[in-house]
Amino acid sequence: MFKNEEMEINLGPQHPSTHGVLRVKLRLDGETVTHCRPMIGYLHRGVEKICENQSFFQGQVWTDRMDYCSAVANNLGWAEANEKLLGITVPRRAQYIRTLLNEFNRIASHLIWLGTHAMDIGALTVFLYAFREREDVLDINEAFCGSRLTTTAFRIGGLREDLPPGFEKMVRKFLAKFSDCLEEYEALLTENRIWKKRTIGVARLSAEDAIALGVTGPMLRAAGVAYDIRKAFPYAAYAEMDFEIPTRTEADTYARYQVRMAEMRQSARIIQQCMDGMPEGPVMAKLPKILRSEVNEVYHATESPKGEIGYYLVGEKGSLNPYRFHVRAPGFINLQSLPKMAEGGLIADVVAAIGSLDIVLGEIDR
Amino acid sequence: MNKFLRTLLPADIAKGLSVTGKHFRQVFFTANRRKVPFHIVSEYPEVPAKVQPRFRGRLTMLKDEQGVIKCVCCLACEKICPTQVITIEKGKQEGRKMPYPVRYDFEMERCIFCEFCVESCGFDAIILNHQFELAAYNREDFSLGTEGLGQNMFEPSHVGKFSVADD
Amino acid sequence: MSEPNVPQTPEAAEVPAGPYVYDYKAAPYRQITMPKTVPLPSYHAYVAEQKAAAEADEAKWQKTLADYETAKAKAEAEGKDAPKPPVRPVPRKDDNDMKPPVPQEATDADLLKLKELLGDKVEEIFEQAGELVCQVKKEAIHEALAFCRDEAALKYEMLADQSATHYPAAKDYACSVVYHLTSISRRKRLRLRILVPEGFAPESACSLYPSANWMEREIYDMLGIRFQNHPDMTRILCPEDWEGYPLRKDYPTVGWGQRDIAFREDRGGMLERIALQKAGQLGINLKQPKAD
Amino acid sequence: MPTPTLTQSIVITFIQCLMVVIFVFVVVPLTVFAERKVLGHLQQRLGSTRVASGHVGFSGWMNRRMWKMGKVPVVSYWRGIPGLVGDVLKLILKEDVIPAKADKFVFFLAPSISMVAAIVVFAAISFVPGTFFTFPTWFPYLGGLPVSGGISDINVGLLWILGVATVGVYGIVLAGWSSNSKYPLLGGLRSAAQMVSYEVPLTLSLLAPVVLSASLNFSEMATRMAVGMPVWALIPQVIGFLLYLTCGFAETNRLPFDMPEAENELVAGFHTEYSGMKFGLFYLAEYINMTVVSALASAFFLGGPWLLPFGLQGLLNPYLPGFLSWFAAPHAIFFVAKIVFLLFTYIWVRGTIPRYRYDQIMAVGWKYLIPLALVNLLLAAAIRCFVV
Repeated sequence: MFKNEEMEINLGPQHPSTHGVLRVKLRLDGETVTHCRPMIGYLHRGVEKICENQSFFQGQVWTDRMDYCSAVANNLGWAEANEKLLGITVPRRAQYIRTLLNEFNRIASHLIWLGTHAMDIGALTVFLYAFREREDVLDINEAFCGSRLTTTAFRIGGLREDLPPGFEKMVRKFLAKFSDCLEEYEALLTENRIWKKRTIGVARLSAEDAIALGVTGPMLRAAGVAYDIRKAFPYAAYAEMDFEIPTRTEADTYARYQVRMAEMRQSARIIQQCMDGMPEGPVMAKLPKILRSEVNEVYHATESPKGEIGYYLVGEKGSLNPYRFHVRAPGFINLQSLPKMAEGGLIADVVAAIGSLDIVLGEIDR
Repeated sequence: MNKFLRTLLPADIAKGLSVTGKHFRQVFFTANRRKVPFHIVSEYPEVPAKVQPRFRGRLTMLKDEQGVIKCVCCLACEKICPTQVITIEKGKQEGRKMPYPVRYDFEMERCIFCEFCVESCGFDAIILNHQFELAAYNREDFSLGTEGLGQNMFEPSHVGKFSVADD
Repeated sequence: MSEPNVPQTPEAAEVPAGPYVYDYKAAPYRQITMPKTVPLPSYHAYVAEQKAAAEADEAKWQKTLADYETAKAKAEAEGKDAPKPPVRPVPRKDDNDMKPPVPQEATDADLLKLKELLGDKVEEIFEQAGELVCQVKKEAIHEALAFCRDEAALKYEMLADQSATHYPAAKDYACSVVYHLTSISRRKRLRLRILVPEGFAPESACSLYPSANWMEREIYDMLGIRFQNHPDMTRILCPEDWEGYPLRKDYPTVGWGQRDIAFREDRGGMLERIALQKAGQLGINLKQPKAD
Repeated sequence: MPTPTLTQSIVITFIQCLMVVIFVFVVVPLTVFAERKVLGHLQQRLGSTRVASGHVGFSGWMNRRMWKMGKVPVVSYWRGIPGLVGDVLKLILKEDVIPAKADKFVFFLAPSISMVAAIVVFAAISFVPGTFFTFPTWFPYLGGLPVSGGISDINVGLLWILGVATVGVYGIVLAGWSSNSKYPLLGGLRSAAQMVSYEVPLTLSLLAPVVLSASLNFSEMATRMAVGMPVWALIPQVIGFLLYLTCGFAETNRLPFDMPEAENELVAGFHTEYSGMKFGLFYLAEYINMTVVSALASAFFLGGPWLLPFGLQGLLNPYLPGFLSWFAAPHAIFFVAKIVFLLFTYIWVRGTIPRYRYDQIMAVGWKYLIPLALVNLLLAAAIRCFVV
């Protein structure tokens, strides 16, 4: 008379909290998830193939459109990988400006994460407050490179232009108010009993599992592994910056929240140092008119807000375009850990887990 | 006991309520005033949006003081464009030594506003202007050029004329 | 704008009303310039190349000298002025910040340790641009990965990235598969590389590094390399019934799945002209009515 | 005062029903509008300013003129109001899609149940103690007859309200089931469990004022509490009040307890498959329920139609002349003001705190709220025995 049956349910591709076109096939026993399988590819545009067929210079616009929430970080990784492939040294001032913009981008990306994650869990207002500050960051992007989201910020060998007039004022204004704003978000979330209940102990991913699954970024640091490429393999001007790597050991959603909030504070600190210690000099290296590569292959990884973004480039002798262009997208690798986090939890925890992953489908599907 | 009391008294929730309540009060009493905007939204079509000086908008061709197109058909922009939206046809014009663009087509619907074309131009013949309201009703309205019906690369009036503020 | 492959702009009457249909069978639907070289960085190859280049240079110089000698002798015999003695050309030095990195001999302890552990299963070790590269035999990749992960002196805990490249111009292999390992505790990176011929299925790294799961699926999806003992060897980004492997060099960049070009209204035929021209540039063959 | 005949009383009741319906259909859209505005302000936005308005008609012309003069339009506060009309029109005119495999009859029935259960509750709520107004003698047929402040001032008003309100859960459960779709089914299941478990602490927390005032009758309770006791139940019953508000949030499926429609997990929960006016009915029912819960809270804990506790009402009560009481009716105004404040609280809370998880809701309900409600009831009894 009674039948015990598991229900299969599709979370996505169109769903309010899968952050794009992610589809997760869930098998439910009541509300408990017994099986979880993420399915991706709905946003696949063949960025790697396109970049292989375009020159070194043109590839940047496609990196903007991979992880559109952190375009500057993608640009930075792309520029540095190309510079490594071609053997270019970048002037120091350009390095500082790159660092500065990258940290602004980290703040913007984390703010988007904070807003959407809080909204997934039901706190509507944090979303708008987070976007309020993100707006200022986008204005700064616009002032520097002319575009807000798809920045195309850097060039191989440095920058296109120096900082615009009035830039420093904008930055200082932002820094002056930012810590107050962070406190505002924290007043709404950190102590809140419901927020704590929804996040503490939810979607745990231990350090061993995280390393085995290749998870990087705040996800890994929330598990207690202080692995940050900015410190481990310093690039741009990070070797000269004084900052900390925030870590937690709980490895749950709340720990990831705390790590990201602390990272935003550290980013503000780095921006302050960049602004104070900005060296004078050119912003572009001396380059030949046409960039031609030698036979070479490089893998260059940088710390994007989501984790380790790596570019694997193969250069052909005398060629104008990369022979192979591969992106190690942090979201792609991090998303592998979703079944590990979600199975055994409730369906609401799947949403929290997806939120704490901070995925952007543009870079996962590429 | 302490924990029990903390559970019973919703101090954390009251803290959150005070933050949102503060913003409510500020916005509620200043919503209709222009001087002290505690709200962060701008009333866009009525109050025009401001862009930064380096903003990358629509591609526009420039003319020199005599009203002659500056472009000399070096095809640099056509080659650098990542999405191949520019098509140029070289030609001759009487009384002009440099080549003259007989046709300069720009398919705006595929343009990604990266400004590579402007960067590659050695003659300062093109710029990206500050126009960002780039909506139109018809697909062909996005094909701009130096010739043809209603296709104008020189003025920002062609697209974006459907703004609410204008009617 | 007069490329050879631009089709003749047809008369207005001849052009079909559209939409243009992409014709698969009628014509070369793609223009793929297959790579002619094998850009696989390798220390041996580099050394050999340098040596060959030096020899060629030397030979050329000798030939120039010989030519000079004969010309000089001839001039002397004819009683004319002697020609100028040749000057050996010095390679031009560019005054810029670009110095492409070249492969260098392996000196890093990790590479030497790997060489020691794996013996003749290692095909090559070298360093380039500060990166450690170790190419192993394709059958030994699992063993090599196991050493990298478990050996106390190596301890590469994380497989950061796995990727593959198609080399259609190579003779005895078709693709290379690279494994980028990261040692979090020792702050080091290492690249393992295998060369895989067509149809060969290398051992999957999933049992050692679970993160290889999706990356190997992606490699299968994009380049068609299957992996043995993989838990779930299915396509990941493309649909399951997709034909071909997009990141192979023989896969067209335009054509398959290209949207048909159809304009609702074409003022003055300009868009049509653009479309035809673009199609010609991109190598799309648009079906046109027969002339008869 | 003449005694009405049966027909006359039926007509009067009909008029009262009409008044309640009008009240509901005025309050609900205004609540929706207020929700947009208040949520907007909480989030440092302006709320709806231009939905289907601000650009058309006279107000549009005026707005444009003012913008051109460089001023923010004075009427900008109300610029979003016509959007409500647009919403209603959209809901009515929208195509009504019924899933192919749905149980058509039940699918149709479910929103009606929700709506009816929500609106019938008002039968026992009295907005004004005693007579609301009297028909003037020249009035045909009904001249000289009094109209009381509630449709039926029955002496088990509370039981009626709780009983009828519980029926509302059927609407949600049936909607979830009959859609024959997975997300609605989950939503329906959640709501069944949630509403049943929160019914208990809700009732228990309402019992405390009943114990204090020793009556189940609505107006009597309010009167006794303001005049006889003479104190608002809020003052001895702070815990009870918070308890009741919490359970009220849960009963009306509002954030933090909006499990059945948890947008970010279940898309739209039980009404995922509903569109058009069927969805509109659910929407209406939710807001009516909010109003009911606020009305009950104001009646039981905030002294109902009385503005001030401790008998101070007597000083303030102006005993307006009869002709003014038609409009001024301060009791009703106080009552509505309290409801409005509580509705504001609803929105305020919605804008501030996150959502519980399903199992946590059940844990909170059974482990914390029910014991607390029992303790609170004991407290009320003690007050009743020893203080009053």
